[in-house]
Amino acid sequence: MHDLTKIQEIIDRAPRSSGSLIAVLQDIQREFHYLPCEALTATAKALDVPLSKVYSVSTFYNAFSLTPRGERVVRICQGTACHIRGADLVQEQLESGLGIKPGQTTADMKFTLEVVNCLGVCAMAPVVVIDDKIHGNVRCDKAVKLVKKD
Amino acid sequence: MRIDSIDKLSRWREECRRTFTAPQRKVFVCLGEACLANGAEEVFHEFQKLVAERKLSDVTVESVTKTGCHGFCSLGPLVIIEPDGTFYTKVGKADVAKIVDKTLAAREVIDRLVYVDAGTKEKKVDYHTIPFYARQQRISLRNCGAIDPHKLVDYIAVGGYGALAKVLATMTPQQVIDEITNSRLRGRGGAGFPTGRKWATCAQIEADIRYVICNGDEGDPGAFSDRTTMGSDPHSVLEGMIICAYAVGSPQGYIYVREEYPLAVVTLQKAVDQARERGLLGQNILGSGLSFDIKISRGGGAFVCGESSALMKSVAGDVGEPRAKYIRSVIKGLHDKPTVLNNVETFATIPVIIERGADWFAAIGTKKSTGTKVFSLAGKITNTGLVEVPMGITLREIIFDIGGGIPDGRKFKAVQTGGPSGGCLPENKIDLPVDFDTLTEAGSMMGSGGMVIMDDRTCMVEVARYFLSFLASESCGKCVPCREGLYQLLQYCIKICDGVGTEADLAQMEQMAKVIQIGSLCGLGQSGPNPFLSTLMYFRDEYLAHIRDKKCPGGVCRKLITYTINDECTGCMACISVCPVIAITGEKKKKHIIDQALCSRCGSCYAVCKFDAIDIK
Amino acid sequence: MHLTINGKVIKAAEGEMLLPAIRRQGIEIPALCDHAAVEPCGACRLCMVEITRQDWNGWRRHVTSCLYPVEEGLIVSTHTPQVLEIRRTILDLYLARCPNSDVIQKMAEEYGLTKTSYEIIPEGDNCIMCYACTRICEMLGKSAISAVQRGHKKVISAPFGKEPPDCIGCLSCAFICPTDVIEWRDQNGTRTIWSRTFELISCTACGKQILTRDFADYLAAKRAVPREYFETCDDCKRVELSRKMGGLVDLAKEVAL
Amino acid sequence: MTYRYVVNPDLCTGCRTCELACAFTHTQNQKPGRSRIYPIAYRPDKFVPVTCLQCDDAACVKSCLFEALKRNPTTGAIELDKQRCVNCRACVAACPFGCALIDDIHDEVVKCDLCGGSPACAQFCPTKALIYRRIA
Repeated sequence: MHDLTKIQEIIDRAPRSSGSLIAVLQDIQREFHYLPCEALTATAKALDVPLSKVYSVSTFYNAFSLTPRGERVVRICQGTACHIRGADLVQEQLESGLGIKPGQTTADMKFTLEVVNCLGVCAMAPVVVIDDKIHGNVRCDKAVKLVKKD
Repeated sequence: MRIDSIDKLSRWREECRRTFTAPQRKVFVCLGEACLANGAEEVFHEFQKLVAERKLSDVTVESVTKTGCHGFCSLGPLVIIEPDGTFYTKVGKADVAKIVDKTLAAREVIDRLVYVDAGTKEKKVDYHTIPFYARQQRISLRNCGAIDPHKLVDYIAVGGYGALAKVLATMTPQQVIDEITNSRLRGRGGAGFPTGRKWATCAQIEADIRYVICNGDEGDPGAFSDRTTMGSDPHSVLEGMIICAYAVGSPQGYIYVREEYPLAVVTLQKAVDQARERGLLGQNILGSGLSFDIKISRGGGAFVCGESSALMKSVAGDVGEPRAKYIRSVIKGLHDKPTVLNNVETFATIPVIIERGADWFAAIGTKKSTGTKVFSLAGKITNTGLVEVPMGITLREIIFDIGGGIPDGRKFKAVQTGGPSGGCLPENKIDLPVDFDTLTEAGSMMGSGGMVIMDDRTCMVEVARYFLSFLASESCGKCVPCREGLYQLLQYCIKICDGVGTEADLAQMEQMAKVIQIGSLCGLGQSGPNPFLSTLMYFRDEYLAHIRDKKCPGGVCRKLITYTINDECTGCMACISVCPVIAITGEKKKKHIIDQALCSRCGSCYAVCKFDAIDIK
Repeated sequence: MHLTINGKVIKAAEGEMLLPAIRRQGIEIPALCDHAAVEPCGACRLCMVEITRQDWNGWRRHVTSCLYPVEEGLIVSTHTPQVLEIRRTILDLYLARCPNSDVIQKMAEEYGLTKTSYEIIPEGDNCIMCYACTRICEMLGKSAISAVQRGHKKVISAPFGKEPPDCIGCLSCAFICPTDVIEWRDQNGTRTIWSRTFELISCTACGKQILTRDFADYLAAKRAVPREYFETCDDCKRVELSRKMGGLVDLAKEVAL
Repeated sequence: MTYRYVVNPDLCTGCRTCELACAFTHTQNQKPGRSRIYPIAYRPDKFVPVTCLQCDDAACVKSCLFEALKRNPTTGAIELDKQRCVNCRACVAACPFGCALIDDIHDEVVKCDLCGGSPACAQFCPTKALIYRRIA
């Protein structure tokens, strides 16, 4: 079970209107690295928004995840520039190195692999972001080492 | 201290200017995203530490300034020493002591850190002489890399909020609209709608409230100019929005920023707080009676939210599904109220137009596309980064003169402009002038200014596949042509990449592409087939090579290529260690062999080989 | 206000959309997501027509008639070759997604299609994503179900794919669905829909069941319909009425005597 | 001009002509509809023709969440807009007199609409137990 008071605290910070929905979900996502079911229910109630809408919003936007994520989130950029400069190879190496596909989390809950569309750091393509640290010019043979080392 | 009159602002500006220009010499450390990722933060702290220790006569701790993105992202971390313009590239923490002791203390240039032109091998110390900078004319990016984005005083020192003061003191809302209309500024978000006309329409509609929204949802992969502006010069965006609010009569504005740009979100929020504290936002701005406030609205990561009606739904906290815009959003926008939506670059340009006049601005660029445009250069190009150039400049000038051409001695093949909604232009279109109409006529578009350059090792069919797969997964799913059509188009494209496509498929694809263009509800679907249609228009032979000859001329499509090892192989084992399917065998210092039955054709070996020993056929 | 539809000048009311104005002329236009009870949404794109105006100098555009308000002087063509091609392609795409839907098959046949030219989508069912169900649910004030995910993966679902807490079992979604894809079942005094089971109110006199307790409670609360009205079925209420009226007749006679 | 639909149970013989008239008037696709009127025996030989009373503060109108039931200002009848009706049956359950009905043949909800101003039941009633007359 999650810290319901923490969830409530986050909700209470935002104005009580349906317009705050995305912002509240983003804050919850930032705190828990995913959106726990009870958080969605609490948000719906507090902002007086139908639960179905909260669920729609949380499945529509890429920023939200409804399943718990690993300790470390590895995001591989698949923007055009990264794609042209071999992001596919890096992704494959990471997939085989971690044994998971994008969107999945390793069984030991250590790593989650995600694909993002563009982080705007195209000058350093291909780019891998581990937690919030950007790694540029990632060579496919170094990608797994990079993830496992730090 | 609240600045509650225009007089007070002038006095404060003098004060800011004195502080800003006090140090005789200044060290600017670029803290843009790319430089940051390469350790610019450490470089900055090292400078602060060492400068404090050394106690130089003309360089103090105040001289060390962190700035937003300077634009030349491929060479970061960048350090610029003014007023000489000394430009150091790829500066590491270890280099700082040397710079302080030699360049700062003894005015010696450190050769190793100086920019070397990739083509001519010429060294350039002063960045003003580097072609990448020399050919630019910076209006929207005027302060990027020149001020600390977190310091409002810096923005004030370089003349910030001067345009706002001018507007409030000397112009009526109608005069502001006229000035923007006369500048013939067109929206920088992509479609190029005349900004003045948009503002005028919004101001005319009877309504109890109007909104101003800044679109910072730079969703086009490969474009990063708005991120830079928001993160490096946030106040110019705010100033543009306040001027707009005055012109159309709006009390509330929103800036919609992508969550993928966390630094921009933080910087903008800080800027809004600072402006509010000083009375540049909120009630009775500069004592003029104008009240306007701005909220930052973070996007949730959906490309479709760059579309105006979807963006407005997202601002309102809803799923970003567009609506049919038979009634335009300037008339019925956010909460069904008249809304001006412009993008970051447009707003950042406004203050300059106001200060220097519509005629000055309209004289730049071409007749129908006035002013300058920021382009993000990325992909297979030597100088990746941001450039701002007058409209009408040719693609060749941007890519070869400013961008430094294609690296690794490879050949230019195509440039992709306008993001997923744009198109790919081939070499014979490279002398086209870059403006809204010419690009659209050529089957591409300006978009938000992304330019991804592709060399001869790029497969255009695969590029189309990439964009279709991007768009199919970013489609909101509301209307059928986009949801089902783009998906089916992608399936055909995959078939062709796999070498099992037919010419009949191609005909069917063209037919459905046209229906998707006409039949889709919003811009995403209507422009969704563009990457396919433009690659087909200019690279039909590549499609046919995949279909008829089962060959991928770019050497990319896995089912149509083979990797083999040639005699250049030194037996370094690098490829063996990287091969994910263990298809390469061999001993140290002996030529390796790829087992074609096992090879998955991923290209990892090719990517790591330092000796050009891997052939692709 | 006057506009021209397929060459004939017709009258229409300000604020009206094109689709009803066209249909009033007896012109058939296919539409799957259109329903009078809910706001138009433009999802199915089948009602597309071509429009132009005298002052557009030959420029034409295609719009969904369900969402385009009538305009003075508008010239509408409802069955141009291009319009027909758009409709045919859309139906073709639908056939790939919902190959087993009778409604789609019938419509597609009218446009000369017997089977799809595309690969059939394995995970497809008969849902055409017209949003009729979610719109009607929102309109009645519950929004128990919604469209989730996006793009090609978009489906209509209850929150978390589980029993929807806001559902009242009214069946409006199932009844409005043009392709009858929402499953429900009444048995042993209960109704099951969206995997949630509701208690049906049994007539106190005969046991006949019409609606769920939750629906009755909702109507009583929201629309101030006396709650006791729902306890008896329509058949028994008619008999009751006849008795009351008969009683009055008898009473009148007694008084007269 | 105002008309009123008047029922005189005393004259009703329970012949059910009204039912037939109603069903045939509401024929769709060559199939007669469900009758909106029923003579019901409240005693073995005594009948009352039961049909919609077009109540002033009608429960059916209140219960319809989609505004499909509206009063026709000319005839005074509460009419069902079939385009808007979703078939949710709220009105069937809500009507205190059981006069909104489910037509199983056409799978829809039906109620008396006074035939748009000339009710067939009254026209065909042989004993004038049902009359539709001008009152002003």
